[in-house]
Amino acid sequence: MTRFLKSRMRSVMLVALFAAAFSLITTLSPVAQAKNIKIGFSMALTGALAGGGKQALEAMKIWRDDINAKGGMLGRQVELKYYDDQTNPKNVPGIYAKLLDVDKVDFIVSGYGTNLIAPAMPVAIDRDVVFMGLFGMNNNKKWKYEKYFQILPAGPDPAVGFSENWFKAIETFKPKTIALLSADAGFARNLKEGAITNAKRAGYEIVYNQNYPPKTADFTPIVRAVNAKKPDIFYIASYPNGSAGLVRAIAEVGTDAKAVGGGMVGLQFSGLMAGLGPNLNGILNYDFYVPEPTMALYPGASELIERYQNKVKTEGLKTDALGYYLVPWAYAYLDILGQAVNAVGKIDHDAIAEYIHKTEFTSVVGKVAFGDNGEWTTSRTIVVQYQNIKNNDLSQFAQPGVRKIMYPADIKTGSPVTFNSLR
Amino acid sequence: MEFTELLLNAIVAGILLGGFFAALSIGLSICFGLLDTVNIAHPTIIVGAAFCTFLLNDLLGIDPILAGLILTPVFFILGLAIYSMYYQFFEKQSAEALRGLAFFFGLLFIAEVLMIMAFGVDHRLVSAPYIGNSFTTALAGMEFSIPYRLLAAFVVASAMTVGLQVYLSKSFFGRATSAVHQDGMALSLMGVDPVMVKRIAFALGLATCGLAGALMIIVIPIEPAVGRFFIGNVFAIVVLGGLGSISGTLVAAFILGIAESVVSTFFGPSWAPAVSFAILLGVLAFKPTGLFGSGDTR
Amino acid sequence: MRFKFEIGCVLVLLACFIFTQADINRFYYFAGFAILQYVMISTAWNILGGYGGYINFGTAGFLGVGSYAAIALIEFYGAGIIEQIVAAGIIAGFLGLAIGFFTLRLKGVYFAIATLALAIVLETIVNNWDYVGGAAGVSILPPRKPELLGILIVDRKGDGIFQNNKEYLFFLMAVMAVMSVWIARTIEFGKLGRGLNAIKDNEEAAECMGVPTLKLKLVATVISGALMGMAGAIFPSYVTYVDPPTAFNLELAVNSLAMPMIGGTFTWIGPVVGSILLGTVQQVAIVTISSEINLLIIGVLLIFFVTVAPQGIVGWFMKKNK
Amino acid sequence: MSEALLKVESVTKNFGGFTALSNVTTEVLTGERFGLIGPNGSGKTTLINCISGTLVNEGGNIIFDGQELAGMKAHQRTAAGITRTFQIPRPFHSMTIMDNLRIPIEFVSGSSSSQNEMKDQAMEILETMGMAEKANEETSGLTQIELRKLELARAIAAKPKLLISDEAMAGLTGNEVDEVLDILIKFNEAGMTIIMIEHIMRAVMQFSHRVICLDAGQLIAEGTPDVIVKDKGVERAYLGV
Repeated sequence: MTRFLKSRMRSVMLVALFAAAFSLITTLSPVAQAKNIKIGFSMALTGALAGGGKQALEAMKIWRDDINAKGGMLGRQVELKYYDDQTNPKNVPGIYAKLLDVDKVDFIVSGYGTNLIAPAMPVAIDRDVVFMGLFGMNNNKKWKYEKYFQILPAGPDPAVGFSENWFKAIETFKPKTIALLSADAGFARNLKEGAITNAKRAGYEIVYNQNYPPKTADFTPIVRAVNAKKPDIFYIASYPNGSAGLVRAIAEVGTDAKAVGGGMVGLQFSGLMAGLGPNLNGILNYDFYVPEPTMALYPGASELIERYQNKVKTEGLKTDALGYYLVPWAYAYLDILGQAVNAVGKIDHDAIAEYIHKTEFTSVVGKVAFGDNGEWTTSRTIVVQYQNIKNNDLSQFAQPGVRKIMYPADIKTGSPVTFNSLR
Repeated sequence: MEFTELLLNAIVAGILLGGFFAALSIGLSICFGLLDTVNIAHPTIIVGAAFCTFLLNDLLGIDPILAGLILTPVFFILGLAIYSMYYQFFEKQSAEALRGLAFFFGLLFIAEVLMIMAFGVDHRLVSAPYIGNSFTTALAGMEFSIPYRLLAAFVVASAMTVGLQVYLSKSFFGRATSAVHQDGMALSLMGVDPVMVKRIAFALGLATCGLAGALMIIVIPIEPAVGRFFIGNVFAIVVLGGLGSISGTLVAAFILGIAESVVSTFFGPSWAPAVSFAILLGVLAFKPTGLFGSGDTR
Repeated sequence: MRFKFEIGCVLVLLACFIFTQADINRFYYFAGFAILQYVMISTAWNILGGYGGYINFGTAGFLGVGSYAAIALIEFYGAGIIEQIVAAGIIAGFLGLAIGFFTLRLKGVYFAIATLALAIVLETIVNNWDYVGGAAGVSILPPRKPELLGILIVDRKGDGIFQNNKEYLFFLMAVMAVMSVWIARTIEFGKLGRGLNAIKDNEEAAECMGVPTLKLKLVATVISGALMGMAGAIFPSYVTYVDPPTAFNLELAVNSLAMPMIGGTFTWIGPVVGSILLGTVQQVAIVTISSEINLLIIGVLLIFFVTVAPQGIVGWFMKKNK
Repeated sequence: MSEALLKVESVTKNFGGFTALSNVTTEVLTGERFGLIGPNGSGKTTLINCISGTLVNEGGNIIFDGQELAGMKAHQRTAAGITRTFQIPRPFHSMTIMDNLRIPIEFVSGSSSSQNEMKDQAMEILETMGMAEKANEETSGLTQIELRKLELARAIAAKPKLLISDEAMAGLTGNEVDEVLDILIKFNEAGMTIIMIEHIMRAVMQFSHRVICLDAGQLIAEGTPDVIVKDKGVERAYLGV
């Protein structure tokens, strides 16, 4: 073949390839279904946060079925349009652009977690649409976007509000010194910063303040280093891997800290709870919903969770078997949007945002009101202490008495005792 | 006194952690160090074994380490299958290592997806009497607490390494493996089929995944993507130890384990990965073949 | 014709510019941006990996350094995007030089593992560098009305060249991608490219035939690293939120070597073909398949291509047309 | 004959505990055809690796054209005028034969020439070697003798003052050996100094003006071919008695 032909071939091939790539992308435009109201979102269905993402998605499907049974939004049926963001923020802007421009969704809500909400913010702001957030930590602090609302019940200053109740709960130990440890990851670092603020307010001396990398396999050296500082309390902001590793390391090395835990993500998940079993006893941690009798202030939550658990069983889903952690919240952030849209009576994002700002909603997570930056006006993270765990049987965690509520005072079902007294 | 106690505890913990690292790396030391197959999917295959261990433990109540032993022949057969495929498409055509790397990346993704479909994405743990307890002893006025689960990892990994080392250096097959690493031609002249030797050696490398998987789920909670966490570690260990040296791999695993543990104790855990990999870079800068590597750099 | 390729480059850029002016779905800019970014990354990777045969496994390190150099500049004095890109290119280039001195004496797999180690060390450093957000990540607010040399670039009301920041970033990305392809092609047909090829075929023979191997490898690493740094620099503005796991993602290392390999590593067009193909499949898969099957497809594609077309698609075509 | 082009002074090289070269001293004169013989493992290839710069000798000096070579990299030595071939041919297998030759031309001998001039220079050498018609072929289809010739042609393309030919005739037939010898003699007559390492005694004795013999890293004999052939030490080294 001559050189000329070769280069000709190349350019033809390149052009053909470009054309193919372009047409492949453009043919994605679906047939418009004018009738349904479409709610679009990205969700972590694979990757590090997939455990939470899948759980949230099932709850959202339950909400969709509920609202459709009740006649839908604005009298139209609701359809969920979602894509897997692979727990990678990089995929998020493209997904939301696709949802808004190609799928022509009527509303967008966020995926699960701070890191995956952040890259969607500018897209929402750019289109000036209402944006509901699911478990985002301070996502709107820089943007101050008036149409963003977030369901994590951590109060107006989420980083601080998240651990506020925990620090109130430990006052009973009259601590003087505190050790702080956090995972080297976005959410956990924010939690620890908030905890430092609370610790300083309370006048505790910080004797240890470190971060651990997410890939850490053995936590015993860290626990020993903390013990060497003899802290009265040990605040941990960790991700699931680390939470499990730390619980075990503490069980093995022991500690004299009176309170251990605080912001340990993952201890609310079925797999870890069952796997860790009795090693959890004594841990004092945050939570959002536990099967204690006083949680009746969340109307319909326990029925919702029961439906979710049945769904997991009957459909053979590979998601969290219990669903306490995210199900009510993933349901609620859609529910609030649905209520607002139906109250406004039309798709008018300005009016809907205004309505959400001025209304106190009642949903499966109780009464919700949004303040500045779309955060909750009050903090309602609850503090639980693990106790009476006998074995690795999962069903015990569905019963009251295992994760007793220590704070807030109005719903408490127990009082915190020192870590070692429950071992 | 307190400092000494902390330091000694950190070193002990580091050796135990090193044992765990060694268990993850030893199979790769054969596949990559001796056979030049860049099996980037190795940690992910270990996660697969860990999930199998979980099943055996959860459904049948089998002790995890026993489950690991049961899985060993299964992974041996898997190794035979993977190598046959690899040989067919790459080795036979003497393709560059780069192509093999892409192949194993593909394998990694497929394995992850299969695990997600079979087990979901939630974290899994196993229970056994030796998990969550530790052996505590006082020595010269200092207290040592040794978690049984890490001790188990250490003992099993050491036994595995010593066993493999003895097997590879003493048996005919083992010497054939080393020979195939240096000169495949000479081996065929001796009347041994080099492909067969490589296939069995690769399968042997994968067979270690059975036990390594059991140890993994004993030491850490697992989920399908957790294998990616260890890609850097296992390759660093094999290279640090020197390609082709099984005992070098063990020593390198101890070095990284101790480094991580000591740094975690005294300088803050978040610097641990930088220190571990800086050790690797430093060693490579001065001794390009790793600690126990032979002269040739490929 | 002498400058046929250069004319082609200009035409492609013109087409991209017209594309940004047409009023179409913004999704295409996002998808197009991602694909063009991969064109640039895999082209940059191929300069050292394809021509020189040195597998850089630390692509994520160079990209991450670029991204964080950009972030540091934004935090420091609100630098504009062009300054970010230039600075990131220089910093990543120097990084390439420094790394090259340490690791380029290593051969084959040792080099690959050393670069991987480097990426991990860099990620750890960034994790602990709170000025750029540290492990918590950082949000970037893009300027509402960026100007360049006194010309208004982006304005929603239409007074600027582009209506939207994304269109601007898309066009910038296209410029950089075309530029790197041009650089790669110039290297390939020049003395450097031939020297690198000789190194890939047999380094000792190349050295004995008078090729200054270390120098050429260093030059290639610097150019490749600088281009990767530049590709990384534009990333924070595009995604508006960066944390270390994203900036140093394993996916980057996989794609940067998988794409050239699927296309063909021996010529400039290989990485372009590979990244357009694999990049498009990935972009399409994300928004059509919402499950783990997405990853499965990538895995199967990888295995399929490396087994069926060992010389890449371009190599396969050339063989057929021989 | 004129003065020495290459001086090897007490060169020593160790691998771990093994001494590959011990205190070797010799010199090669300008325009000379110099033979280097010795049994397998005697250190022949190690010596030329030290001369060409792919290995670094621990002791002694190597002086080429009046210049001390210590610290110079292999490619710098090539630029200074020393080029070698490899015992097992190492062609650049992804390139055509023409492009193989263009590497040394572009990087050493003709770096200031235009692409067309380089092509002409390469072609000229290929014609001398009788390989002109294969110029645009890939190296994968070459026969053993063609690979040997390519190896030589590529080295010659660097226009060296000193060419070191490492067993360029191993595995060739009698006629082919003569063919290669003719080529080497032709270039020598054009002024190129040549060191030939060879196992084929007939070839090396016929070719060389002067021969040295290495055994176990030591120089055991030096002289004209006639002297070497009769040397008892050489005989012992080869026969192992």
